Amino acid sequence: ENKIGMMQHNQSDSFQQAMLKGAEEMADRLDYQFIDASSNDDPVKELEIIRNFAKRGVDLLVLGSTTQAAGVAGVELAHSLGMKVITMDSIQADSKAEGQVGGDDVAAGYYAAKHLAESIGGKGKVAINKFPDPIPPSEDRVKGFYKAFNEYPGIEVVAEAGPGYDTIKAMNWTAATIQANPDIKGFISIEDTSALGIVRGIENAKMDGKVHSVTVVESASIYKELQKGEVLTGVFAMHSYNYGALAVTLLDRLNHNRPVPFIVKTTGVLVTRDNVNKNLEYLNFD
Amino acid sequence: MNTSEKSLTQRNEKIQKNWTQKGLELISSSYLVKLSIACLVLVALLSFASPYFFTLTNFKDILLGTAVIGIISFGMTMVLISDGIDLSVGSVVAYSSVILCVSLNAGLGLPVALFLTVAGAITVGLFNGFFVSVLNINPFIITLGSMSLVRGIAYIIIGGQPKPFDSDIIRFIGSGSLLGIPIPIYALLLVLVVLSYVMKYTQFGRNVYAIGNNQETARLSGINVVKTRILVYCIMGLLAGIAGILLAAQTYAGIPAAGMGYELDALTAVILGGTCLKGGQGRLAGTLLGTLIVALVLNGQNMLGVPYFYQLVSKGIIIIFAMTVAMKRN
Amino acid sequence: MNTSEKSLTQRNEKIQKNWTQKGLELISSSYLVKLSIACLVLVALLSFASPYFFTLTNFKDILLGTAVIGIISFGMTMVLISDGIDLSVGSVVAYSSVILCVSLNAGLGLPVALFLTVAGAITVGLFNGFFVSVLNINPFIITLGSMSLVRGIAYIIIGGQPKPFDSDIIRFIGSGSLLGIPIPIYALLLVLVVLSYVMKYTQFGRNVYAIGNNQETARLSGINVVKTRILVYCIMGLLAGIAGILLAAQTYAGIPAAGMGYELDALTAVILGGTCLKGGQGRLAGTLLGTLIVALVLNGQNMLGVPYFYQLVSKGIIIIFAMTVAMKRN
Amino acid sequence: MNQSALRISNIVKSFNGIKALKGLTLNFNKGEIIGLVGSNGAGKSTLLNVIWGAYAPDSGELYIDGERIEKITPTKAQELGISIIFQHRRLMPYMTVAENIFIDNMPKKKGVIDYKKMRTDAKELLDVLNLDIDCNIKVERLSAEEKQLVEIVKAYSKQPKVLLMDEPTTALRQGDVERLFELMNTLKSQGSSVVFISHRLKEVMEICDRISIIRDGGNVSEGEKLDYSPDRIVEEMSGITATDFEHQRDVTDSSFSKASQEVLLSASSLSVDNCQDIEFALHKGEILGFAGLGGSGVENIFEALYGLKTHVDGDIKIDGVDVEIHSPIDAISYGLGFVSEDRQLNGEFLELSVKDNICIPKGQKKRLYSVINRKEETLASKGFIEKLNIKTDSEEQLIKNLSGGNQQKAIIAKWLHLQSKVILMCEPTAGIDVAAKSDVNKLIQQIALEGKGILYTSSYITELMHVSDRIIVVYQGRIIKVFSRAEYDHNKIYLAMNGINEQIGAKHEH
Ligand SMILES: Nc1ncnc2c1ncn2[C@@H]1O[C@H](COP(=O)(O)OP(=O)(O)OP(=O)(O)O)[C@@H](O)[C@H]1O
Ligand SMILES: Nc1ncnc2c1ncn2[C@@H]1O[C@H](COP(=O)(O)OP(=O)(O)OP(=O)(O)O)[C@@H](O)[C@H]1O
Ligand SMILES: [Mg+2]
Ligand SMILES: [Mg+2]
Repeated sequence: ENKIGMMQHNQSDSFQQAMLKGAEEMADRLDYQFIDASSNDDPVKELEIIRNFAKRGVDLLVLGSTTQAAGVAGVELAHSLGMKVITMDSIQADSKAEGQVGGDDVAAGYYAAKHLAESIGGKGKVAINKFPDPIPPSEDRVKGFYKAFNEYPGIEVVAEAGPGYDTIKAMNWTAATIQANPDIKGFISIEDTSALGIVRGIENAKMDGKVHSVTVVESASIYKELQKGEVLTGVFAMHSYNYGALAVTLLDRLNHNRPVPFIVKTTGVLVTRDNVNKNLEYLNFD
Repeated sequence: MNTSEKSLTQRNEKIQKNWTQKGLELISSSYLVKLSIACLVLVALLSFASPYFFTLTNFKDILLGTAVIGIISFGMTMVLISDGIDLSVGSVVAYSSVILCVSLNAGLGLPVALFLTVAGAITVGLFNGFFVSVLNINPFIITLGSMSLVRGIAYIIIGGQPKPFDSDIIRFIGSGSLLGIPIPIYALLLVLVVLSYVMKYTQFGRNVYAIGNNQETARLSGINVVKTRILVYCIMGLLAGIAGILLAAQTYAGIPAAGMGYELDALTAVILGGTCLKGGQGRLAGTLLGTLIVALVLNGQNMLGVPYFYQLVSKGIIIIFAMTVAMKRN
Repeated sequence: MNTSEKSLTQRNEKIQKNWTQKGLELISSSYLVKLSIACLVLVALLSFASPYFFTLTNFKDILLGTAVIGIISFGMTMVLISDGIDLSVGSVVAYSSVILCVSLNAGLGLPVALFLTVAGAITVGLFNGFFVSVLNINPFIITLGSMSLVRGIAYIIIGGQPKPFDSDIIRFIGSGSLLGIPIPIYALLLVLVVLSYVMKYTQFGRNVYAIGNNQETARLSGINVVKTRILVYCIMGLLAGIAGILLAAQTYAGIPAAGMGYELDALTAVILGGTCLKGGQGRLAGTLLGTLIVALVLNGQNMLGVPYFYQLVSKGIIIIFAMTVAMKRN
Repeated sequence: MNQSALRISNIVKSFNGIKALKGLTLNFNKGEIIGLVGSNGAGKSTLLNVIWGAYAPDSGELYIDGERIEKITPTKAQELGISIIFQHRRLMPYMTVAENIFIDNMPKKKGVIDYKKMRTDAKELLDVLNLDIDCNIKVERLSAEEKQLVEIVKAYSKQPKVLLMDEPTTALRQGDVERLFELMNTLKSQGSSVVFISHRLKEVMEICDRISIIRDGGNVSEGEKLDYSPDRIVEEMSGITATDFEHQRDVTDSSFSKASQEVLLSASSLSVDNCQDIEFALHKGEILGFAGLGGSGVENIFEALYGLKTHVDGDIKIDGVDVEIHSPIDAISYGLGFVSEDRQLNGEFLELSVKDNICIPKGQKKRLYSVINRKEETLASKGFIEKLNIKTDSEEQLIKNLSGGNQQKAIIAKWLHLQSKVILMCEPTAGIDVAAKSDVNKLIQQIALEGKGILYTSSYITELMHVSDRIIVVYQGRIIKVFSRAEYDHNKIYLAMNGINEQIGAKHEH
């Protein structure tokens, strides 16, 4: 019997949890045994997990590697252990995996930024929050931000920083950025945890209504802020549940010796105050 | 030797001693003085570098942003003085925010929710204290264990995801102001004042110092070492719980992944403040300065928009530099 | 008392002494014995719980997965014995992998690349050693600073993103085997053997223990405290560099974000192994056992497919439990 | 009044299978000062620790005021009116003198520590001993001697019914000893029982009412002081006849070598800290004694010679060659060795073995990477254990498990082992029993005979007179008088130490 293993570099946030859920449910639906593990961002542990999967009879691997480059060794190792591999989240042109699944991060960034630009009337200063270290999904979303902002000559990016994956730190960054740019109009974030801190920072500065923010990646807390609608005006939902589900689907095809596309990019959806209630049910956790 | 001569000797010695003494006092307090100067230099440099830095609002923001980690650092100071360590603080912050959130969402009402949160946090402290104090097991390992354990429990309680909650009072605690000063700053100062008072003016506080100086001697002096150390970890738990409540109040959410790395942040502030990893020595005033230095550095970097990699580099250099000028604590 | 009586007493004492000595040895080693038993119990439990656990391949894999962190832990043992600490190890691992990668990609050739990597790592050790030893500044703060600084440099060198490289020899070092045993395992064992020998049988090793015991006595005894401590940090740097090379060799990449949290992982293994945070005491054999226990726990959890949250919980419980059974170090 | 204040019976205590106390039975009456006498490692400290509840005895009984105490703990002992001064100082280094005195029960006003009262109370107590110590400074800044005095004040402050004192005078000077005796007499007159341990028989004979002698953890004899002579005490505590110690009683004994004229080490216009114009020459084969009150600067001079001081002016010559000594490493390379005054602070590596403690300084002559010659070291340390009669079950025993006096012997051994040309010795025989003192002094004499030089300081004038060939007296940082052996006179030396020097020939007039 075939067994699917899913190695994630991290399982401690909503984004990763949704992927896990997607893969798990899809594997269940397609009648595969499914196991998962997290390497906690350690590239060496990642390899050990793949070896352990092999011992436990995994022959189909979903690899959500720490980094693209480290994934190279992971894919090679998995192949040498007789597994078929679909990578998840990070996409790389010269990947040796059979296929890759990820979100269209540039598009996500683009639509999110466009929405922010519209919310602030197409002009003014904005600040970008990204990941501290430049992992590809983060960088791609930022690329999308710029692509959109470039369409608005009146928009000026005054800060691009990564205060860290921590709500309080993001709040402090927001406060400092507002201090340094009193006439700032908008904040955009590549992920939800920091976005929450940005919203608080804006509120603390009593700039509700004057400064808007938009973020990529959905979560319950974020949707709640969106419902209030004073500060947060849009969320680009990535539906990372689909990454996992798709990755398992591709593995199923590979297992039946059917061809799979080398790259599959899922699309998400822009959620605003108007459609947030409808989108709540797509929060694939709880 | 006759009496008059003897008193002469004594007088001579006295004069010498007075001088020595003054020198000594200056030196022993000089670390805090130097640290304050380092702090002021930092403020001056940043004011010079950024026109937006030297404003009342910005200082308020800095303090506000320091509330959570500051409260933890104060508690950690006490733990280090007692010759212990607590690595579980970050996890307890997350866990407390989670308990508060889940209790509120379960409709338990604020008083009950707060009670559960505080009780839960103290329980972790009691757990740590029991192993460290009664069974006499290395606090580094025990609290490393509970750091993992409590984080796991936080995830399990809330189901992996951060969740929002609603409570006007909590919201006020997190974002409200009194006389123009945000509530979390009051909490921070209150903890500082109360804990400073406890450490200096109660027998418990002096016992903590004594135990940190030499546990065996403390025991032989008739100090109830076991009880005191348990209490230390319970208070640390309580403070981490309060920090967790503040975090939840500021984010309106229970966040199981919150507070990661806070143990190291707190240790940095505490040790920068002149508290010794070997116990027996340390002051909360130093920790306050240490916390401020770290916060100033971060705020300055944010203000100046230093790119992340250079933030890392400059943070490292500033820490090393600050310590070197303030140095010689051994 | 006449002579015959005296000699009788002496003989009696001698007999007693032989017994006592044996007792002493048993007790002083008993911590390691208990730790080994804890290790074996863990193995037994896991073998019982998972059919995949008790295989030669799995043990090989466990050792292979332990090589990087194990080498760091051995170095950290020496640093702790000297009454120091080095928090920069994880950053040095990343930084070394980055230097190796960038040098190779710049076409410098393997020997030059390896030389640069090792030299770069030792430089960090020298830097730490200079501040800690010559300027006598708190090692916790200094290495916390260099932890940040070196990480920043690693990011800057490689331009943020991890990059792959190609080198057959490096690849062989990472994934090759000799006599069926992966190369990194040889590296791990070599470091263990050499360092154990150095710590036990050379003047340097004993000086490290002496300094950790009482730095002032060491100075009065004519030990070159400054030089010895610098050397300790340099060796730690070298070992972290070797660990970085192994990491790069296993992943075929220079990864600036690698090795985060390794300082805490290493400290866990070292302290679990019975080395004391206060210096002057500790053994590499204990660290080996500590490393193995942590590795076994992780491997076992993987093998049993414990969900992440429950992994956190069980890891915490096992660490606390292992320490409690092996307990009673001071 | 011959009521028993404290009685122990059949106390057995063993460490790792070795019996330190082998069924000891003792009785301390109210209103008496009892001298507890025994050689190094006899079990005196162990006994006090058992009484205090610091060690749990294997078996035996303890009675206080005639009442059996089942399990004693430090807290209980305190409640029962016992006070203790440990041989190993037990103060909190980073806390102030006042805090240390009241550590377990600080004066409070409405539950809050009353620092003002604590300070005045502390000051009052310090005044009882006529001490000029600032009660606000941290204990780590005190000298060994001052720390000892604070311990005494702390124990006395409780107005104990039973006061146990483990070698309280080892670190003290004569004047302080006298004040301590006054204090003991006060307690005695209040009906307290005072247990006094000392290796200075003179003190024991002077202050005690009764004497209890123990040997190898067992009772030897017990009785009125008047029944004892120093000879009998020495005989009973060591089990060897007193003739071996004859010279110990005879100050003018001249079995010492005649030093040669060749100068080994000389200092001229040396100044450091409070010392100025220090000038002296140490000859080959000479034991040069230094005498001075606390704070006179003797220790500064020694430390300067050993490279422990940063600001030293003047010339130091070794073998006629000018030398610059900036660190102990330099000092050792020029052939100096240093027995420091404060064993507990910087004398020993507690967690290392006796062997390592003895062999580490010598090991520094080798390269860092060179391998330790274990055979040689074992042999050498075994030799010293025998020569100095260090009581330990093996050279691999951790030094912290030795009795205080035996630790001190091991420390002397490490400097003898280094075979330095010149050894600077501060209070080398602190806490060493009478028999061993004689052994140590013989050894010192022997190495002097080999053409080496010794600088020797002790707060105990008698001992200084006994050991040294000449005595230099330092007063307020200046050499005030040099006594040759022929001029030795206890009183004159004492007066000189206090700055009184009627004789012409004083180096500096005041
Ligand atoms: N913690 C310990 N572990 C092992 N042996 C010990 C320990 N403490 C004391 N001993 C042994 O018990 C014996 C008695 O020691 P104790 O310290 O009571 O002697 P003492 O009479 O106080 O000697 P001194 O005059 O040198 O202080 C010694 O042989 C000593 O080595
Ligand atoms: N580093 C220093 N700087 C300035 N003055 C000092 C220093 N060290 C000691 N003194 C002063 O020098 C005097 C002599 O101190 P020292 O410790 O040398 O005396 P000592 O003769 O060794 O006394 P004791 O026999 O009690 O140890 C003291 O009055 C002390 O206050
Ligand atoms: Mg003793
Ligand atoms: Mg002195």
